[in-house]
Amino acid sequence: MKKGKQTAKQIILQAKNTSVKFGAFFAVKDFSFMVREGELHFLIGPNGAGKTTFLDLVCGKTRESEGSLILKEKHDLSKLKEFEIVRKGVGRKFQAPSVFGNLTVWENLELSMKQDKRLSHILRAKPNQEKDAEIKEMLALIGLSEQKDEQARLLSHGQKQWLEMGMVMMQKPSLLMLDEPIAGMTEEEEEKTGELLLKMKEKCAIIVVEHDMEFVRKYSEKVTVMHEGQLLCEGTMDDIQGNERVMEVYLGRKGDTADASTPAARSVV
Amino acid sequence: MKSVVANYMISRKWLLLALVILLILLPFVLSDFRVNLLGRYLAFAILVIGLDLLWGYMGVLSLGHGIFFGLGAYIMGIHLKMEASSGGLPDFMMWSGMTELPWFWTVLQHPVIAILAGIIVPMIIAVILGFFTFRNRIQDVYFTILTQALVMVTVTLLISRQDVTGGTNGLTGFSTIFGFSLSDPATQRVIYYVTLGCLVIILLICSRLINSLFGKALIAIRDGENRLRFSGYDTSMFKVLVFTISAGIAGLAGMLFVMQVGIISPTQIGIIPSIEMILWVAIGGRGTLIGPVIGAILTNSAKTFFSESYPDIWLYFLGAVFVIVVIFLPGGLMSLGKKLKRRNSNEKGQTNSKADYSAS
Amino acid sequence: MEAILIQAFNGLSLGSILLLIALGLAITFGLMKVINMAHGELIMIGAYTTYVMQTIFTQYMPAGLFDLYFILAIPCAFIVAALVGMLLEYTVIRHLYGRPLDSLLATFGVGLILQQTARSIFGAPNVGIVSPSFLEGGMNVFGMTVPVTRIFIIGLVVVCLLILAFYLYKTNSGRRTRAVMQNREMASCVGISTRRVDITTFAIGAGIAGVAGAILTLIGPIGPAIGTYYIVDAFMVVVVGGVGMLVGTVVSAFGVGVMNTLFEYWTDASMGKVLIFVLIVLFLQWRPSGLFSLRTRSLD
Amino acid sequence: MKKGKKTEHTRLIAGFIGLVCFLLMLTACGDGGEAASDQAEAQMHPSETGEEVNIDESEQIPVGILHSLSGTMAMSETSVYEAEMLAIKEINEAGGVLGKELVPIVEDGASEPNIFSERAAKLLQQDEVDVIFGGWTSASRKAMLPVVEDNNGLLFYPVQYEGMEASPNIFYAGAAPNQQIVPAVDWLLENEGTEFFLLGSDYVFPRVANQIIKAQLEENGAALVDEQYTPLGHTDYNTVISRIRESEPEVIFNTLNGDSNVAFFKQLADAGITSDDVTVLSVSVAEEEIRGIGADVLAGHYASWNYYQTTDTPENEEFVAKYKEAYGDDRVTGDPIEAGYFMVHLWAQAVEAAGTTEVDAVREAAAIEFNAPGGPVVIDSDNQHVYKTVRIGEVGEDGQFTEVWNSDEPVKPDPFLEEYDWASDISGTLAGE
Repeated sequence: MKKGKQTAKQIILQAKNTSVKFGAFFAVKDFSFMVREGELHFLIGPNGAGKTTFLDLVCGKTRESEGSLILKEKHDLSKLKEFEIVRKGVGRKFQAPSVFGNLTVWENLELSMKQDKRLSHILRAKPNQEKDAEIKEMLALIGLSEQKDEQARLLSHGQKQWLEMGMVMMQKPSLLMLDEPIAGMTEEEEEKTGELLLKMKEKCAIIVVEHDMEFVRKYSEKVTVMHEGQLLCEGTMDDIQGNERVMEVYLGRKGDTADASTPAARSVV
Repeated sequence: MKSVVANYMISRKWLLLALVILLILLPFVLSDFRVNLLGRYLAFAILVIGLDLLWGYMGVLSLGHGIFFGLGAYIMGIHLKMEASSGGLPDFMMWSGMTELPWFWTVLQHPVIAILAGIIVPMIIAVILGFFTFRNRIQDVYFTILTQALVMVTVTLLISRQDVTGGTNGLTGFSTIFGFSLSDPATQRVIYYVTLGCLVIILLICSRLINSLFGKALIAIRDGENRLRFSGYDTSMFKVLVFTISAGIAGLAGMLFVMQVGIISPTQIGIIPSIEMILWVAIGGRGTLIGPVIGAILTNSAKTFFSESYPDIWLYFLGAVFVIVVIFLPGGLMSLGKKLKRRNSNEKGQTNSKADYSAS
Repeated sequence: MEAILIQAFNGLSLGSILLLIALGLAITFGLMKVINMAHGELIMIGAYTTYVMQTIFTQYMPAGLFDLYFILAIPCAFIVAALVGMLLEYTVIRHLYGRPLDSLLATFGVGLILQQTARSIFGAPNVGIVSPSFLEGGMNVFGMTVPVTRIFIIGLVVVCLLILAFYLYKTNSGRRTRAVMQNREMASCVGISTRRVDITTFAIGAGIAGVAGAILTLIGPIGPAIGTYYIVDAFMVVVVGGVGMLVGTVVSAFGVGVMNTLFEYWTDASMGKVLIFVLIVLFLQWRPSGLFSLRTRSLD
Repeated sequence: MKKGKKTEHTRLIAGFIGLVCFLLMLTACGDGGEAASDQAEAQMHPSETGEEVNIDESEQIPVGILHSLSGTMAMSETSVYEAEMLAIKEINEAGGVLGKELVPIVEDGASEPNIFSERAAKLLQQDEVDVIFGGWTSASRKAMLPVVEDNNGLLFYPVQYEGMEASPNIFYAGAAPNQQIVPAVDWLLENEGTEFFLLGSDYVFPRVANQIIKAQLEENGAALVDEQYTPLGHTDYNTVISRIRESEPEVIFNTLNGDSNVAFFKQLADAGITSDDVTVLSVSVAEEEIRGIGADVLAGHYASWNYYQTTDTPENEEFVAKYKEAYGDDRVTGDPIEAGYFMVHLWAQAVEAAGTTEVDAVREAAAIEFNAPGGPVVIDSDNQHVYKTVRIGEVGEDGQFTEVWNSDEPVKPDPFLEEYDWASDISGTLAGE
């Protein structure tokens, strides 16, 4: 990586010393983080490390107890409502696929696409050729052209994942956050997802939370490891694998990891 | 595949057309009394369209629509009472020690103001209520129970401020409406057709709304409000709007109701009537506009039939319908055909209609 | 000063009654997320059970044992209401887990049926209960005379609460109950029969409603429609307390009780009622999920 | 495409099934459907209606009965309904009216005023009855009033009420305020004390009754120590009892309604306040209510009515025996029950006198005397109310009243209290209307 090039790129997200407290428990503690334009940034760590909470924090689902979160160097995310954050260009795909079950695939995409989403506009919104073309394009991209008139709740798990990714992409975000996008996918689907990620990264910065180390190794540029809400280390996959503390967290304290997968810690989404 | 949707819409249009023609023709074969009854049911049918938007489509269950219905009805009731007493003090005010009319009684003397107020006042109250409630993310069950609290407040106030509301007696003893005698069958028929007209207009407006992107957004709110919020929608404003629309519709229904019944009292707007309204939607088929309309007319006809013939059995019947519809027929009558067909052909699609509403 | 003391006691007393009627609901609604609109009718069943016990005693037992009827009526009310609750769970509620609003509608229907059944069996007019002699008269507490009945009710509520807390937190089946309520799938994975837990839990909630009914015969009417007087209050208490939190229900019951009594004292009964409901609505704006609530990380 | 077509068909079928059901229902209870609903009637009350199902104009006279048989008011109205059925049975057994059999058409008001209005219209327009016996709450009467006036029907209303009304189409068989409240206050002032606490449910009757009482107290120089209203269905009377303790009245004038009486009296007794400490006089507590409250907590308190089960007349002895025979030994009678019973007889006699059931003729002929269980009653043709004897009773341990005072002779009804100067502010210009 050339330093010069990096500074030229806009900082999409900057988190400084953020903390999230649930009762007496710090889900995220003094965590600092930065993503630049065009970056594909993986966020890894054992269960309960605070990865999902951090994503929640960025999209406004939870609020920070301390610290600051700045989007594109100008928007203070802590002051914005969820939908305002989205309108400023943050897209999020949740861990469990969450699509609108009683709407068709088409309608799911139509609702999600980038447009003036204020009530007054939605009331007057009419379908048009441009929009249709855009939706069709996305359908082709996520491979659901066949199913476009099917109700989303009838899709398979993998299809729902794709659909949700499509929905997020339709928002044309400048920061895309994906929470375990390949969970429950076949190898082939994984591959496709990876390719999609590379394609998307040209348009926006991406943060991916992932457990599948194979996948991370394959596509990662930059990896951040979280542990107990704190930053453990940051760097390339090779850096990470060489890091002693990471080894310790992942291998040495298995008991802890198992314990952390109790329902409370896992009940994300 | 798109034609599925199209056909689906067409069939509802035919059903609507058949229903409207039937309702236009019925007054020619029924007695004045039955026409009057049917007119009341139509007023209820108007009410349930709003409720269906709110609950069937958006998944927000209000047990407080009696309030808005009652507001519309009371506003029209006050106007009619003013016509009847030609500006004088109604009897209950006299024995409550009032010496002059309260300001809102005087204002409502004007028919145009009364009609507008009957729709707008419920809407204003709904905006205020909805704005705070939905902004503060009071959701699902909490909202439902909160609306019950509001019903309690409203009914208690109506009863205890009897010097201006008529208390438990409510408002009754009307004579004319805009100068026409209320007891004249011809007037009642005109009101019947006006009600039918309102019903059709509101049905058409709402079906337009539902078929637009806005309608999709409502269903999306039912399926996953948070997901929609994370798609960039200010969902609470959507909820406020739909709540307000449904309040306005309820107000209109209340006005039409009072014209035909000639009485409005607090028992008509309490908790039990508010829950009964929900039943009409459920029986007809929530999430279909025409279903609840049929549900309202059918259930009320059944109520009349049973209480004329078997007053004791009516409550058993009503209770049983509640249970059966909710458990076995969540899609209501409108899903009956689908359901029968599925049973016959044992279709593969796992479209258990229960799933439709698992989120509601 | 004395007036304030008496009002404080009145508030406490009203709070204890609210707690009693809300406690069963705190279980069925709070833990199981079932909106049981027939809760009021379960209260009614408890009240009628007490009436039946009284009738049995006056007809078949020696007069000297008459006061015993009430002591026996409390467990009987629990059992009868719990059995009806089980039947209700088995026939209706089990289809409705995860659909709280639907459970509201279905149980409202059940409530109508139960009311009409009571009307068919016992007739439409109210029936009367003679309070046992040991609950008559007043007691001197801090220089003021307070009715023994009220002290008895407060005591009984505390006992119910302790038993319930002991059951939920100290026994195996209580732990199982909490496990199922917190995470159904996980609990069934570790071998808990969720069906059995559901039905037991619901029966316990119903049984407590029955006990409430038995107690309410001491101070209120006994008729087919009495459930409707209490049901809304009960829901308010649970919601204000925070769903799923027993301690929240306790705090909110006494809070609502005391506030209601004070409002009534300052204004009148109608305005008191209006004010307390307005206060609840405003309170929920401020804390949409009640006094005590768990912060969860789930999306919905 | 195919799937879509099928969906369409099934939807249409479902819709039409719905419409057909709806039509069937309308017609079943519609104009041509009297047979069906009368059949139902016959099944319900076989003894009253016999085997005949169609109304045969030359042999039968239909009469409407309209009470709440469901809902909160059913607890009070069911007994009145039964008393009316008993009277109809008696009349039929004695040969009917004008040689024709009375056929009761029973409707349920469901405790909702608008249902009362709807059912009243049904009875008058659909079933073409000339008379309706029914109602209990003021709200139900107010709801039926415009209907009977518009259709020129007759309504017989059995319950004491707040007065201030005199419709030419309603016969008021219950007491007007001057036949219950005013004499009760006079009696209390004379015998029990002059410091009054007014307690009522928050609705029309108590509010108006208390207006009257306050004017009367002022006229007599007596004191009003407090006035409290509680919402309908209120069950916690602790705060009210605290107020009673603080204001130390000699008399509580109780206009609480229904269930609230149970809670109030139980809690009053629990608080250790007995009839020795303060006298409570109630105007809505009759024998039937006493059974729901418990005689033990009521003993020693008073009520004001025109009739008690213990009223000592030969007619009453017979009435109580018949009532118990028909509905069970454990049943009790009471003032509204008696009113329901005698008003049917009163109407029947008026019809006999008029020679027709036609409304105007019956009204003309109605001023006849009838020996009711509670003493002789006469309809006052000025205001359609009934001359009645006022009685004040004390509740005994057995739940029955002991009469402590009566007015000796039937009191002329005065719904607008025109005879009382002090009441002129309350009735205002109403009487003139």
